[in-house]
Amino acid sequence: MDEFDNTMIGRGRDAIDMIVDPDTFQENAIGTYQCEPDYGPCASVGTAQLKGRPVTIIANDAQQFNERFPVVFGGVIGMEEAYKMAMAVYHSIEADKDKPIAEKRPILLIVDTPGNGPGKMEEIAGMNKATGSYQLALAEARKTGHPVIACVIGRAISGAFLCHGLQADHILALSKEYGTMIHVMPLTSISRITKMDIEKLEALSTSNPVFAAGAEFFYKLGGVEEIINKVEDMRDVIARHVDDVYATKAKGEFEKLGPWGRGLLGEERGGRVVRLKAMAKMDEEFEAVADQYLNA
Amino acid sequence: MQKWDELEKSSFLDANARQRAIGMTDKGSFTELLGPRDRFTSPHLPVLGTAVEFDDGMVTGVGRIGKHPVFVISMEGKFIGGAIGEVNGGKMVGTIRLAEKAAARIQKEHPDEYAARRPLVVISFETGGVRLHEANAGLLAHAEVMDAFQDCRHKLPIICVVGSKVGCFGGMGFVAAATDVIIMNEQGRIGLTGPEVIEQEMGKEEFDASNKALVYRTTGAKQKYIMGDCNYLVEDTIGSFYQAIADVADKPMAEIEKLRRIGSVKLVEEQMGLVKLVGDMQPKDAMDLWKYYGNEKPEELPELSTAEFLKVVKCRVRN
Amino acid sequence: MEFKSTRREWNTLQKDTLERKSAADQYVKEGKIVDAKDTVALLETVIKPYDKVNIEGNNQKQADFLAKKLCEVDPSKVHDLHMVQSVLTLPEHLDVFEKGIAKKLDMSFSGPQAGRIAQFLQEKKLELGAIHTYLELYGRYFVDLTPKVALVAATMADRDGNLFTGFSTEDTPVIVEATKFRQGIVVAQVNKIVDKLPRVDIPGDWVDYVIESPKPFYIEPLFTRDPALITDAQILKAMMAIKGIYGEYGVERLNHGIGFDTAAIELLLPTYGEELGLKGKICKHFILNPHPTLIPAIESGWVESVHSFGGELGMEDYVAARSDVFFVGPDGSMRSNRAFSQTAGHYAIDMFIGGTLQIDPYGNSSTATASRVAGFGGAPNMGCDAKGRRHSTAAWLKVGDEYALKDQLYGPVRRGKRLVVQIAETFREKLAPGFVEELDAFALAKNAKLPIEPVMLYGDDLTHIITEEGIAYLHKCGSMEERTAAIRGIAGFTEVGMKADPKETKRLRTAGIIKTPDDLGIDIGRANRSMLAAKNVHELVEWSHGLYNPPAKFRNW
Amino acid sequence: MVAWVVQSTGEIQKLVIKEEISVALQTLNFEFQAETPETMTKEWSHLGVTGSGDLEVLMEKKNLGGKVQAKVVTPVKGFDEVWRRMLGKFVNDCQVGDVSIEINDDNATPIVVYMRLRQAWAESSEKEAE
Repeated sequence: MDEFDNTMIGRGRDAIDMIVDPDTFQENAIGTYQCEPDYGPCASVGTAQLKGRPVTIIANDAQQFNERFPVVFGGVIGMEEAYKMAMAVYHSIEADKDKPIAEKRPILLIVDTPGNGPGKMEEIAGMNKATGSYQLALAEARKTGHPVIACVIGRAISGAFLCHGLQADHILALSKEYGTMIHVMPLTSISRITKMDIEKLEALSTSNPVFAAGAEFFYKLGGVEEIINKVEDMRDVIARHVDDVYATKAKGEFEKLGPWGRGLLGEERGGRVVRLKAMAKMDEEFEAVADQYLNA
Repeated sequence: MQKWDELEKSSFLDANARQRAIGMTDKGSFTELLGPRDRFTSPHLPVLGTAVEFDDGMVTGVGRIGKHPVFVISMEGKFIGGAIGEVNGGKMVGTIRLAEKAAARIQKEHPDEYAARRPLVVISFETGGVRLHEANAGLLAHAEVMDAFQDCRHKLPIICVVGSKVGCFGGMGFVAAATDVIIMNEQGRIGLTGPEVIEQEMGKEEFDASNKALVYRTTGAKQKYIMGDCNYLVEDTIGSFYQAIADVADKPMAEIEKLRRIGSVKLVEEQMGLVKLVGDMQPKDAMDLWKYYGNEKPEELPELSTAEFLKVVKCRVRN
Repeated sequence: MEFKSTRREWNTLQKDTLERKSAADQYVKEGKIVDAKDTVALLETVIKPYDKVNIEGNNQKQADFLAKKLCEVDPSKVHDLHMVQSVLTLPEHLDVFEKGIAKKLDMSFSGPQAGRIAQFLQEKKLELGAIHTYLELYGRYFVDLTPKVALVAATMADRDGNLFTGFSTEDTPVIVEATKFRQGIVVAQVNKIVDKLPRVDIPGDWVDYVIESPKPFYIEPLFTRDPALITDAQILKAMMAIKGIYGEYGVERLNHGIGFDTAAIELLLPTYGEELGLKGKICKHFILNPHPTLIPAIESGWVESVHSFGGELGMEDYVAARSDVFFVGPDGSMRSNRAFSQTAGHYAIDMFIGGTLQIDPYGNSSTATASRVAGFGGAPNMGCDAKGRRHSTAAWLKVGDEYALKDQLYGPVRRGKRLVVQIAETFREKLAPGFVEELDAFALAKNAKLPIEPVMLYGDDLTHIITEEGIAYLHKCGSMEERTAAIRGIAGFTEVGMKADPKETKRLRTAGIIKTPDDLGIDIGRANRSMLAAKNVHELVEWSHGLYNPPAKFRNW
Repeated sequence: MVAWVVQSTGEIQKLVIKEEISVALQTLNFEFQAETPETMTKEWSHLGVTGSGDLEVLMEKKNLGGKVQAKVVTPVKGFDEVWRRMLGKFVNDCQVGDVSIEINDDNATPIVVYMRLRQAWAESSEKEAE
């Protein structure tokens, strides 16, 4: 990563410090819940203050490795990490369950992960359940009223991004000058599989962002709400989005947020235009026969 | 198209997505939505020189089991490995949303009969996850599906069916895990990382992807059943899947909730217990766990027929 | 008349061997046992530059440990070897050339290493003697290509060097016999050294050293075809074969080439064959490896005997339990033998049927591609009319009676002809044409400087071609012109087929030289997977009553 | 891919050939007229999957004055004539008329095309399912 002097890759903990109010991050503590200190070491969770408001922090820690699960290091989300992240979310919900939406604590995801644990033990025990449970927890928190903001500071790769990022209300990303990577697969792999020249693929990706790697393409698809051009701005931009999301939820406009909201945004930005037409046509076709299924 | 009665007797594994969709609902009840005649092909494949399909590799529609409307999503593994792109991803999300809206309407129009008329979503997974030709759109669609699942929670059951050659991997692996009920035949597989990638990451000595017996022991239906991750292990006929679905259709939601593996603090704690066991035990092979759960001769389990297996197998006990 | 007597020593070969052996005594532990760790030293001692050396390479079992160790010898001590071996499968078989240990090669089949052979020829790392059929190469072992040192593989040995080759005997007897009785040296790698062998396949007197290899020898389930991958088009061709050839000629004794086409035929015997009433009339005696896809036909009583070139992984218990059908030793395990099976395949069968890559308008067929020196293995031994054959059978006579050239070639005497059948789809996967105006074998001959094009089956031996378009009964053609027209008539939309004259094709149909599925009364609509007696490997296991134990890579449970 | 090529000098040269850059899918359109055409009984029918080496066929009844229109979408280049002949053979063998045929192909061999067309035709002509 020499080419990016100021990259945030591998610096999840630094990012926490740069974002939250100074010296407010209490690791492993969420409400009354206390996470075991050495559990899921490649994820860092806890509570901090953001502009005087408590927030739940869920970040990758690429400097650690999990000695029980040898494929989990460098920011990989293993089973322990995913369940730890899920618990952080569930206990945030629990802590604020009696509070109105305006007081439900924001959940901030600091994203720098290359993937899910690709190991044999992971498959035997069911890695899919671990990442799945974290996503369900985030979806529940979001629908309960917690603002969930993801900020991609480094790598947001494929399934790991799905798990840690794509269930947020809003997704933000540092610009590509920071070496930020958002993709399912690098263009080189796509080139190998489709047997197409990388130059041609690059040319195609400018007009169609659907397979290209990079935050700017996700932006066009509605997958990234806003790109943060200066790392110093992270804190303010995140805080602004927290306010935006509170306001939207206060109006009950949940559908403008989260994955569904990103679909609408994608269409607005001209990135994914066929899916909504397809769904509208499905609705229409169902309506024509609905009676025989709903009132049989 | 084959007659429904013949479909019920035929192999789920060998069937195509449309045959499965028709056969998982009552005779003559299935209406395809956004079928081939709508010609909603992927707009992204042609520029990459890749063949298209009129239904974009996914059959979606609605049928009935008794009075229950059944919203069906059936993936076609023969088309680009069943991978998810913009259009078929949209079809998947659209179908789940239709089910949720239908549930609301039935609540309103037939409040007394909701249990008998409660809709269900049935998803036959046959996919490796994201379609790389339109990877970004495919990825975003996965998140939308999880979002839509959460909206259906406690209202109507989402049933995962895996009985195909491709199995269910990649991002769709955790989508499957997030459903209420999982039904598999012996040939079904669910996982996150495919065997080739594990081999690449860990070396052939640790995991030989060409050793299919090993692959099935790791992610196959019998393993999932022992681990409590598969609720119904059925014979490989479309009719067996239909029967299992019909069984779920009439169960109260509270009972269906008990079939889940993730989705609440309690369930996550339960899974954390399993992860602790695995971390302590460091199993080299799924059979180590089978033995731990009381199967004296784990090596014999793969050889048993489904019926024999169900008779003798000892599974992880869930609280 | 004056007789000139030569004054020379008459036992130099023996002396040389004894010298080498006494130098190698230091490595012998007990009886004939050498420790695996001393293998390289042993080989450096008993092998001298320019020796003819055989590494046992079979279709299945491989002397893989010895092959690996031969690559580790010091090329300054051991070099310019002349490798004489039937099959080159392992990378090590070519590495010895790369490392300068070996120079010359005589072989039969190279499979996965075919590309490298072409490359090495070009780079002059390797001199090619000749590409043989198995029987030719075995023959030459006893004429001018006798190995000085043979590195063979067996399942077990005892301390005295007796070998148990068990299920996969394959080439071992012919290699050892040639080597040992011309004063050579035989080194055997075995999976296990035991006190008592189940049976003796090679007497210990013929073996000089045995080495227990750290891992069992590598074995490939080469003849296993998963029924789940059989296509409708293959089923159509199989129906055509059974009705238009097997049934038509009453073929009782035969060999099946490897591939999905023949696997489909095997799986249609208990269904379509039964429906046609052919049970007991066809497919009674096979010269064939134990194909798992033959299990349903055996179990439903079609097959009386099977003799095998080699074993097939997973079929051990099934074969042992069917000793009425297979050739099984007193110990209960099968005895295969490629030399005998090839002999039987050459003389004692009435039909060979197999696939190919390319057929030209003359009926020559070849599996060669321009950049791969692959060889033929044993197909040409069976895929030809055995000119020395003197016994008759009904099928053989019927083809002979139909043979259009018989009067011109041998007048009024009655003589039969072997059925030699190629089964091919006009286009293979990725739309590679199965019919071409010029075989790639021509380009290969030029590229690799071969004296003759590597043709697998010659046009004059070929009696039938089956494609999805129809069957061409080539032996009924009276001239090259007619034969070419018949081939074009079934070559579909390939460049060869596009040149067909529809009128001529129609005439050939009337004359019974071409028969389409319609002509044969076969409904294309019935050609689907529901015709198969077993649709997947699991069903083969069921047919076998659990005796077939498929290798892990063929399982989906 | 790597290939071996013989030069005029007899030398063999190793050539590294770049895979042909695939461009967009291509669409082929054909029209056929059988001698005594009959149309299908159903309004439309669909069969098959665009799997590797396979194809899907959509047939629709359409008033075309007895003609057949066919549209093929395929990634394979250079087989236009094969498609024309194969579809022509099908139309002629089955005497098809007033039908629009649409095919999505992924490298199907001619026999697979022909078998699928025959199956689709048989299905489109059978009585409505129960």
